[in-house]
Amino acid sequence: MSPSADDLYDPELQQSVLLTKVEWVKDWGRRNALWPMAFGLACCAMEMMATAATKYDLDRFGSGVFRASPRQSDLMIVAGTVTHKMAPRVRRLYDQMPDPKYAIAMGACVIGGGPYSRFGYHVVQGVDLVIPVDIYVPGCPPRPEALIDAIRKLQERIRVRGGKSLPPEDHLKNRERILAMSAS
Amino acid sequence: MSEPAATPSAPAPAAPADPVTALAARKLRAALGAAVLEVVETGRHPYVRVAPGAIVAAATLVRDDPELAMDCCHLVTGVDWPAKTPADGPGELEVVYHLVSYARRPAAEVLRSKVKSDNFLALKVRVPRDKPEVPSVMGVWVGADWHERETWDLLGVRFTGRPPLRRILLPEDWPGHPLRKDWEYPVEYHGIPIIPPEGR
Amino acid sequence: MKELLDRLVEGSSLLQAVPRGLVYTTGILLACSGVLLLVSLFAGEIVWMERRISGRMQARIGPNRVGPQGLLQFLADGVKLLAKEDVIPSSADRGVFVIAPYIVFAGVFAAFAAVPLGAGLVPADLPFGLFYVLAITSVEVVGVIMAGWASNSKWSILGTMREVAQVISYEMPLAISALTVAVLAGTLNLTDIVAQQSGWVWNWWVFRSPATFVGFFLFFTAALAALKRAPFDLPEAESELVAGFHTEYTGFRFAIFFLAEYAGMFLFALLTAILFCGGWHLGVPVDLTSGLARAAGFLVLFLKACAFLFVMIWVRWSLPRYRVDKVMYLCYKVLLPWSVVALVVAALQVLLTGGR
Amino acid sequence: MSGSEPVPAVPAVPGVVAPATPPVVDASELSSLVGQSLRTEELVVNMGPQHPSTHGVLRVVIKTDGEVVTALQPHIGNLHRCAEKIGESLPYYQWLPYVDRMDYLAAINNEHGACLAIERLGGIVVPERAEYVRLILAEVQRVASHIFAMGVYGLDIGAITPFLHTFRERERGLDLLDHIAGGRLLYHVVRIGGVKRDLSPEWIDECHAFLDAVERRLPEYNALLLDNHIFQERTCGIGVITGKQAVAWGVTGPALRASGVDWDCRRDAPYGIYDRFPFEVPVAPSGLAGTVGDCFHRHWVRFKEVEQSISIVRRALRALPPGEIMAKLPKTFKPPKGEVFVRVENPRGELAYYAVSEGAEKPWRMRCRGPSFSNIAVVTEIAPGTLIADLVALMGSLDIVLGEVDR
Repeated sequence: MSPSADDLYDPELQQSVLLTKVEWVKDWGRRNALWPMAFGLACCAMEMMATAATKYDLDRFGSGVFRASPRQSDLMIVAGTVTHKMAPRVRRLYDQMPDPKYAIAMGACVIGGGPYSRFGYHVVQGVDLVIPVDIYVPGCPPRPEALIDAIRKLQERIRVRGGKSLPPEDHLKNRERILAMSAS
Repeated sequence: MSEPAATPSAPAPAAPADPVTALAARKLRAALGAAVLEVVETGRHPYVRVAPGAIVAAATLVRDDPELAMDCCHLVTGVDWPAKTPADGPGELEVVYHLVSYARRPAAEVLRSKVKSDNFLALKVRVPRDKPEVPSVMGVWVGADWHERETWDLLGVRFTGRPPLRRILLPEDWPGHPLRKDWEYPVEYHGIPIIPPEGR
Repeated sequence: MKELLDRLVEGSSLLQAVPRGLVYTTGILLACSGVLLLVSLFAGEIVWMERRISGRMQARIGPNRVGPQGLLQFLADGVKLLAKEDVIPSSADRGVFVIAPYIVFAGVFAAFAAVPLGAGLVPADLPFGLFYVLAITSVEVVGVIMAGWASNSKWSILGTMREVAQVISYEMPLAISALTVAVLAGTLNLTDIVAQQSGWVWNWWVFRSPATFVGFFLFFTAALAALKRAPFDLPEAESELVAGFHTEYTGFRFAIFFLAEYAGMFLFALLTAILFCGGWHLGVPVDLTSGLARAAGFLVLFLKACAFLFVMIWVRWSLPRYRVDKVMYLCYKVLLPWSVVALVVAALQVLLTGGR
Repeated sequence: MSGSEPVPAVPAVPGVVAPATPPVVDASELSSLVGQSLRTEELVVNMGPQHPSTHGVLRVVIKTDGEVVTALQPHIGNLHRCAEKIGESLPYYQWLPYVDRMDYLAAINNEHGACLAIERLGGIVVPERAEYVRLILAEVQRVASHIFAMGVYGLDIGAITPFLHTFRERERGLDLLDHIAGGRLLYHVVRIGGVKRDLSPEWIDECHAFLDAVERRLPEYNALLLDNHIFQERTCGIGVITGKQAVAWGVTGPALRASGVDWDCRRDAPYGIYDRFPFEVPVAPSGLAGTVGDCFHRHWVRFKEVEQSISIVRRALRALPPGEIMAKLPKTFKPPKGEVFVRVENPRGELAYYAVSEGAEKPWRMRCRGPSFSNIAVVTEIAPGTLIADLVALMGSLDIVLGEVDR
């Protein structure tokens, strides 16, 4: 859960026009300049490229600047299957991104292992076991329209709930859940 | 599966013998004698099975022979044949070499006659499951390197006489060889929980 | 600048009470901030221009949601970069890492001090303006070396090595081809160079002599390379070196690099217009002394610069990238000899015709 | 970046522990690659798994002397999705969607191969019309895949616009397949015993329009890439794979033909009904520029294959017979005991399936040979001595898909 503005500031402080205005301007910038990391894992990466390319043109929303360096990106679109070999690297890339940062889990594999969740021994059953995830996009692979919708949703979320990124340990609660499931 | 593999029970009547396999079998028998353990010349997947110790000699022969000229190792793979009952011993691991010849051009009449595998040959080797050691053919076809590493990674066939085998697909500390029939799913890998197949 | 301030002080009794030094300092500071603001804003707008033009070239649209036609996109980008976390890698050389962007920034922005934006619209009308501009932009390389070295990242180092080799090499053809104009004009003062190009279009330096005609193309090509624009964008070649020397930079510091890059584009587009294409002269003989005409002159210069910016963008999005050794080949075996030839021809022309 | 070694220590996040990675460079392996010429002051650069030009999650450890690559070691497996284990664990019918996901740029070709293998195993005869539909879809997919590869190669070389231009036409191809299969990228439309959906007359018209569009655009792509001076400087004579090396390493597909080996599975070991559509197999030398086996020729072969595929599809659309599109199959499909090895020509090279049946509902062993697996292995021999920029050009020209390398 991302802390909303109510959790962050006491009500009196929130009355302060200046502070809320500054926060508003910051969030306006954040949501209109979500630079994704050029980070593709598998099939969904092709659809991510299609989203950025001719027909769908993610650049319209200011999100077309795909940065190769995680240091300069705000948004990690985890597109494709995360494997156990790749998981620590995904985490590391996420850690290398500067705050505030967001993650979109694109595709069934990233959400919960997808078609590979049952017999795919090497597939992580959901990237939210590794990094905190803001938005989930189902599909195998999701259509570009779905990814655009996810980015719009993320923008809306930043507008409504502020631009703070999720706490870095957010993924641990999913781990607890899965461990409980396995134990039962 | 320790008995020699029967001709596949094809619905069509017995297909004609595969010319390449027949030729290779003749030449291999002449050169290696008793090391040629089994020859299947008909059916969908003709092959020649040789003793594990003779695989490098057989590979060199089929590569260097001008009539066969199998200059490319298309695929090296393995099949796990565990014993059906514990009394049958440890079972066997089979390594299959699929070879292709680019030097041996398929003649036009061969193509018309619908024999579609004119430049293709399969060699097989069987080793016991508890001591799966096969001499490497990397010296014969350099392209076999990664295929052998993958076979080691997923099936645990140890190839000898080559640069040290390292896992290629899975992480170095992965438990076991997943394509073995008796391999069990881990419950956790480096802190990331794995729900077993039964749980999903 | 000094005359302007003197006139201002004489006109106002309030200002006469203030010490003259303070007036000068404040005036200079105000002028500098004005130029800084103007250039920064325009550099941001170039980013927008680039994204929209590339969109057109690629059958896309480009940013069009933030503000009218996406005009405020660069502001959103800027605000976001300012609000980002400032990461300094633990293995980086902190001090150098922090200073480097400012040096790059200063190198580019200091050059604007001597670039006239219109008749009399120049913060410091240096008699050796051209020399100053070419010299001060070289400082940028120092900043890049510092950035690449201090990042302690391998991609940064590789990018820096490429950048230094490339930019230092290309400064030679750049300066020599600019000298063709200086030799023929007989001055290094940019305002004077523009003043000599008044009147009809054929008075522009690019059309006045074969030497400057060749020099124009050499200058523009070398400027592309000095700016690290495609096809010479090796130092930050994304498909090879991730992001080159600024791989490890985040947020505000990265924004400064970004801004400096685009301000550099604007600078060289202006310089090309000033040196070769008549500056603020329209190409028809009109009087430019009145106040309104001065403003129109500024607009003319601006539009010319935009035309060159468009060519830069056009080239960038059309061509593949050169390889590092081919870039060096192009510099030392093509551009440099030709620019020397152009300079010699210009010098001979001065000798034979007595300067005019 | 994963690419840059010195990064701040990752805060210890409970729950995610990095596995003990092997030493980045195996000294013995590297010295065997470069002989005795190892010098001091060489830079070990870790390229990938997140790097713009590794086409996914390939990780290449390169040793560089300045900009010159002295040795390199590709590390694969970051996308190992256990397709073979899944193949053993599921009935034959259910494995097909996984086949799509191996080479996600050429799903139809993959399905085609897998279906051929399983059909040959079970002795199923596919209706005539289904064979035609398969061929048409496979070739449309090949066109889409090849123009995508051409565009992405431009991206590797540093030209961004060709990529978006090819994407425009590729989108039309994807729309075509979308209309048939209901998915843009992964289709599962070629099924065991036939195809799922039939081609409608409207679809055929659309397909003609798509082919015309691609044909019209090909000169434009060439103006941007193949005929471009800088492109030629970047690719001619770079990353030369000789015919002998290509054969020894098991390189297949356009890369093999670019090395001058005249072999195309569709013509020389025909499957399906490819023998009814004779076509010209493009083989280097092109007579344009460069040396045989270089990056330029790999790109050129792709471009030529697009032309050939367009002609095949046109002829097939004209000859399309009426009839059934699906053979009658039992609910539970149990092929007889036996094994089969099938090769098909995927846009990236020769895709092979080796299936072993024990007469059960599930296969005993399902092995897939991804062409990119062998194609990328050759880099270890070719790349030393080139520049980093050339390495990018070389890997891009091989057009690998990591889903297929790792499976």
